[in-house]
Amino acid sequence: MELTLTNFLLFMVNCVLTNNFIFSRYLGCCPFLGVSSKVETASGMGIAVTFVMALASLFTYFVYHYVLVPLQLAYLITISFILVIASLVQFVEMFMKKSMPSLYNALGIYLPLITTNCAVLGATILNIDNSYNLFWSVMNGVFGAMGFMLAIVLMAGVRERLEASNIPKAFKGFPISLVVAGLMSVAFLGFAGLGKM
Amino acid sequence: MKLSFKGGIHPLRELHEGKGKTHSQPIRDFVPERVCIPVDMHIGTPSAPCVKKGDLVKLGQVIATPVGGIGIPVHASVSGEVISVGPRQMLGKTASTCIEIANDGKDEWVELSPLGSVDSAPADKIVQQVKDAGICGMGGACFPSHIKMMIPEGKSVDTIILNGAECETFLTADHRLMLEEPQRIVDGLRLIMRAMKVSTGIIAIEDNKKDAIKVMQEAISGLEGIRVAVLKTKYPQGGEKQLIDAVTKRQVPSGALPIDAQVVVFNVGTAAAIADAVIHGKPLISRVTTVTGCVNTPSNLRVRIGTSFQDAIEAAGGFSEDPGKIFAGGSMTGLCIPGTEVSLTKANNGIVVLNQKDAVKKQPTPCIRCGRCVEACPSRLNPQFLNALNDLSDLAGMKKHNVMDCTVCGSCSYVCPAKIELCATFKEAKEKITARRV
Amino acid sequence: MHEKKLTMRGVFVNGIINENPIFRLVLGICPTLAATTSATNGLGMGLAASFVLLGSNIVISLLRNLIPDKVRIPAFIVVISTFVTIVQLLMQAFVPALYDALGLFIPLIVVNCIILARAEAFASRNSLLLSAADGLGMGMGFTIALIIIGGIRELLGSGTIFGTALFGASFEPMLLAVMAPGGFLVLGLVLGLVNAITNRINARKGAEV
Amino acid sequence: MKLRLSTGPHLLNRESTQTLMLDVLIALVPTTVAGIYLFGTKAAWVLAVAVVSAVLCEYLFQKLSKRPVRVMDLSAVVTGLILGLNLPAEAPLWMPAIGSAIAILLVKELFGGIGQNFMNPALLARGVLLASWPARMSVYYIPARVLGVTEVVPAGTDVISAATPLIRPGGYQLYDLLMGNIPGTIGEVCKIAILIGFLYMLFVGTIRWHIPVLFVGTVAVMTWIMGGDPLRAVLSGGLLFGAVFMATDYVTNPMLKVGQVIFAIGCGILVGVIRMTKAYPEGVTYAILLMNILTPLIDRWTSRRVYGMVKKHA
Repeated sequence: MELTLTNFLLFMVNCVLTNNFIFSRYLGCCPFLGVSSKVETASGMGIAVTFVMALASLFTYFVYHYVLVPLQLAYLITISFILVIASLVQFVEMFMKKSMPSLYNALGIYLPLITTNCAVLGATILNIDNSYNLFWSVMNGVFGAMGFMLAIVLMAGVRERLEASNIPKAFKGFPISLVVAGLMSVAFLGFAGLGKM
Repeated sequence: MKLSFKGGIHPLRELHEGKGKTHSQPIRDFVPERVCIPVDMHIGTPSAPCVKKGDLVKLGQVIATPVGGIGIPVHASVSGEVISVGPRQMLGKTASTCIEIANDGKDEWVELSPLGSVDSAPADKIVQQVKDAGICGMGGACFPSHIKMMIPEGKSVDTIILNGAECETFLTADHRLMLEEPQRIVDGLRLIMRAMKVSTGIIAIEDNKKDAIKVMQEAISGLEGIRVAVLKTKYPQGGEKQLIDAVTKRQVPSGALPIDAQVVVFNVGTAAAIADAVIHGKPLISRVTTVTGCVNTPSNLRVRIGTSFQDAIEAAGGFSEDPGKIFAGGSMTGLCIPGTEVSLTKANNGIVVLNQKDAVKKQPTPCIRCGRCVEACPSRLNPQFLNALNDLSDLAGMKKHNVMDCTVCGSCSYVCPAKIELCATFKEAKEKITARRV
Repeated sequence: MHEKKLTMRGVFVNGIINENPIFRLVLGICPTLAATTSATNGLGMGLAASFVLLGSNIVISLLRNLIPDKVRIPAFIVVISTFVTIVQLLMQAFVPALYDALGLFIPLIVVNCIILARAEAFASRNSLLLSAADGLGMGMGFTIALIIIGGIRELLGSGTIFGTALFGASFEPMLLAVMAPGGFLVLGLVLGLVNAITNRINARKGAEV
Repeated sequence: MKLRLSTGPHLLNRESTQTLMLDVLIALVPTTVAGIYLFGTKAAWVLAVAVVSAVLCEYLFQKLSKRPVRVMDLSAVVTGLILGLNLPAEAPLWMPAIGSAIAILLVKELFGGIGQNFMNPALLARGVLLASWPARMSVYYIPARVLGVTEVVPAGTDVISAATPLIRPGGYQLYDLLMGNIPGTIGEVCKIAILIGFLYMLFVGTIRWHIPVLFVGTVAVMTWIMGGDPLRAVLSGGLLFGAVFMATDYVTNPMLKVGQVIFAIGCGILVGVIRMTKAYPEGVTYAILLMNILTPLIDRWTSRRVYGMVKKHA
């Protein structure tokens, strides 16, 4: 894909809105449902995911193209990527703790959860599946994570409002959250035509 | 241009704010057979009774002496024999000490000590004279007036506002007073200005009282530094904070007093009482009050302090329908009375009787987020959100979202289509927050 | 229940009913949503995940005394991803159509919370046979849930079940059910219904006791 | 004598949830009448099924879940009617029924009933129908009758489907656009009727002008910037109907005026963008739904200066 402003914008709209990780691709639903009861925590999670996803896209690109492919070990993509992500998260956590304690205090608690966030592994595998080059891989990571962040913050906003609502007992918690996600996803269908003009 | 503030409502528009029945009724004097005067009519420590059962008192005689720094004395509002001194249930939460006097009908004054005319009264003695006359805010606040007239160290005042807005529903007492006795009001204002050394005095009146505006404008003609400000008819235009905002475009800082906006506000009735105290030496023994609603002859009565609600209602022709609710003041902030034996105080500007039908509580339904309350709130709070926080018992959140700035004006409850008792909720929350120091 | 000695049968049934990973524990939402556009896809994903669950539970149970506590999570992940890779290669070879339909979500079984959760909560603490039973039970519970949800979505969205048309030609399928929002909505509604039924059963039990 | 005690205010405004809903219904009368006139009895059936099933769903849910029955507040009637007006007259009758069930059960009652839904029920139902049965929902039908004198040949009893005027701009006279002699859903075609309803609601104070005017204004400006005809953009499709009757839904738009301004402009921009991509014939539904989702955050991030938040004077 050629790097032009139009392409860039379309790619961004496509990642953030049209093919939103949550509402259209079902990636990262566990943290989306689990860490979205307050707007503050949701945005914290969103920022942490953006950070890790960008780095993961970068590192896995190198791992795949400079290690796995030359060694003809491409079938080890799953196992190697998950290890890269797990160690990356560990490393980011240590690094943050040391050099950015304030950021660590804000985001630290979310980091361990990110290893099992399927959006991160999903994004890195998508990069390979779509044969993105380094630039688009990283952009896919960043914008994909921003789509995730948008979704989780919107979700948290609605859930805060639902706090005092008289929801039927059987639907409190996960069921109503899933219904909220479903209704939001209907609205996101409005973006279906965007990003591929 | 009419002066106004942001927010507010126009209550009972279809009923002409409930004032139609009385706004053209001249003030009538009414003297009861018997008065029962509470000693805690003002904010602050209750005064101490200095008469006992059997004593004969004259009109205007001190019957309770001030206690503490901001106290004021209480005076006999009729002449006659003290029948009893003791606790009775009045409007407060607990019983008040009351002095009951049987009227001998003579209206014999004690010896009065006037200070002199508006121009000759010594300025430095006015405040003491006001205190001795037992004057407190007659618009409903009951705050001792002499305290307001003393400017604390480090503060300054450049404007005195006389509150003639009378934005509360049903009330026409101030309206009639301005129409019939403008000179007393203007004299009072000039005395306050002299005592406080302030050169600007503003009489603020809502534009639904065009006749009063005209009369007051005539009364102040030729007087320097005094003017009439015409306000848009809107509730709570007469709320101190809103009034200051509308007239001076200044806001009283959150948690502070009007004096922090360099303004002091007096009710027009208070100014008239101050004029009486200084010029004639008369203490505060009577006031104008509107008796309306389901009574046979809705009236503006000049009643003696301590007159029972029963007597006042009978003076207005008695109940015209089976009463369901009676409150002191207008329908927005009036205080409900448990029975008609309670007494009128210095701050009672009205008595409104509702029939059984109007007294029925409206059942609340769920909030539909229509935003009426947000639009109405003169303190610019978000009542809908505060109510949601209250449903979650989040007092700290309510405090964070400025519930303490709520003036409990009732505008939000009034406009709520879901009939949610927002105002009562906030009042309760404020009390809890103060009590628990959240 | 906690005082009872764990039996293989008990553990197996537990995974299907009492602790059904989807309906009761609400774990592994992503594959549940993504793989339930049809009953067949649900079955495929369920079986693939069951295989990984069974394999990883067995291996982790065997190694449970060898893995140092500090590195147990990375070790679990390595074991799990090995099995995922095996499944991936097997499916690619034998059911390529299904593999293509499930796409990205086959490798993502690695991060399916159910598998890691069972490894951590069960297999690393229990014997080989019990762990195997747990893996099978959880796998079956997962598969059954996926088939139910996939079935509902397929029925609504295409008018078929396992590809067989159930209604006449006049039926106009509700496309939304097989689109992205349909997954969230159907799962949410089914979860709510399961809760409502469970609440009612519990209430009745409580009334009897 | 038994006197009731309470804190003030002791007399309340006459307006209630029911009277507000009634005012909305009154405002919908011209649109409903025009729709039925233009599209004939088929339209009347669609509307009737939508309203009846909405009320029935609400009643049954509240009865079965042992909640207070609130159908008398008329909100279900409003939801049903607005949904019906959003459907093409040729819609099979199971569509308004399913739509109303989705609107009332899934969007409103599941979240706790009136006032608790975070999205406009009728709109979301329309969104679901649009996605589920696109063929039925995005084909519009030429009215069976016309209002006034026009060159447009009414379809009469034979159903003729056509693209919306949005897709074929310039195809219709301004007069026909205003009167509703154009293909479209039952409620959206007659702009005059919508405007009468709008003025009624403004006059009795049901709504304020901000949201509809800013919404429509933003679309007009965006169209103008992109070289289109603003007037036609405004009069085509469901923009006016959406801006007047759906974007103004109290429950799902922001509380503060500043938030409402953001909401309205956001709706306008989204409509402009979605229309630009031509992915759908109409962007209004999704634009409002998307802004509904954003509303809790707008509410959270907007504030106004509370009285007294000033520096203390010296």
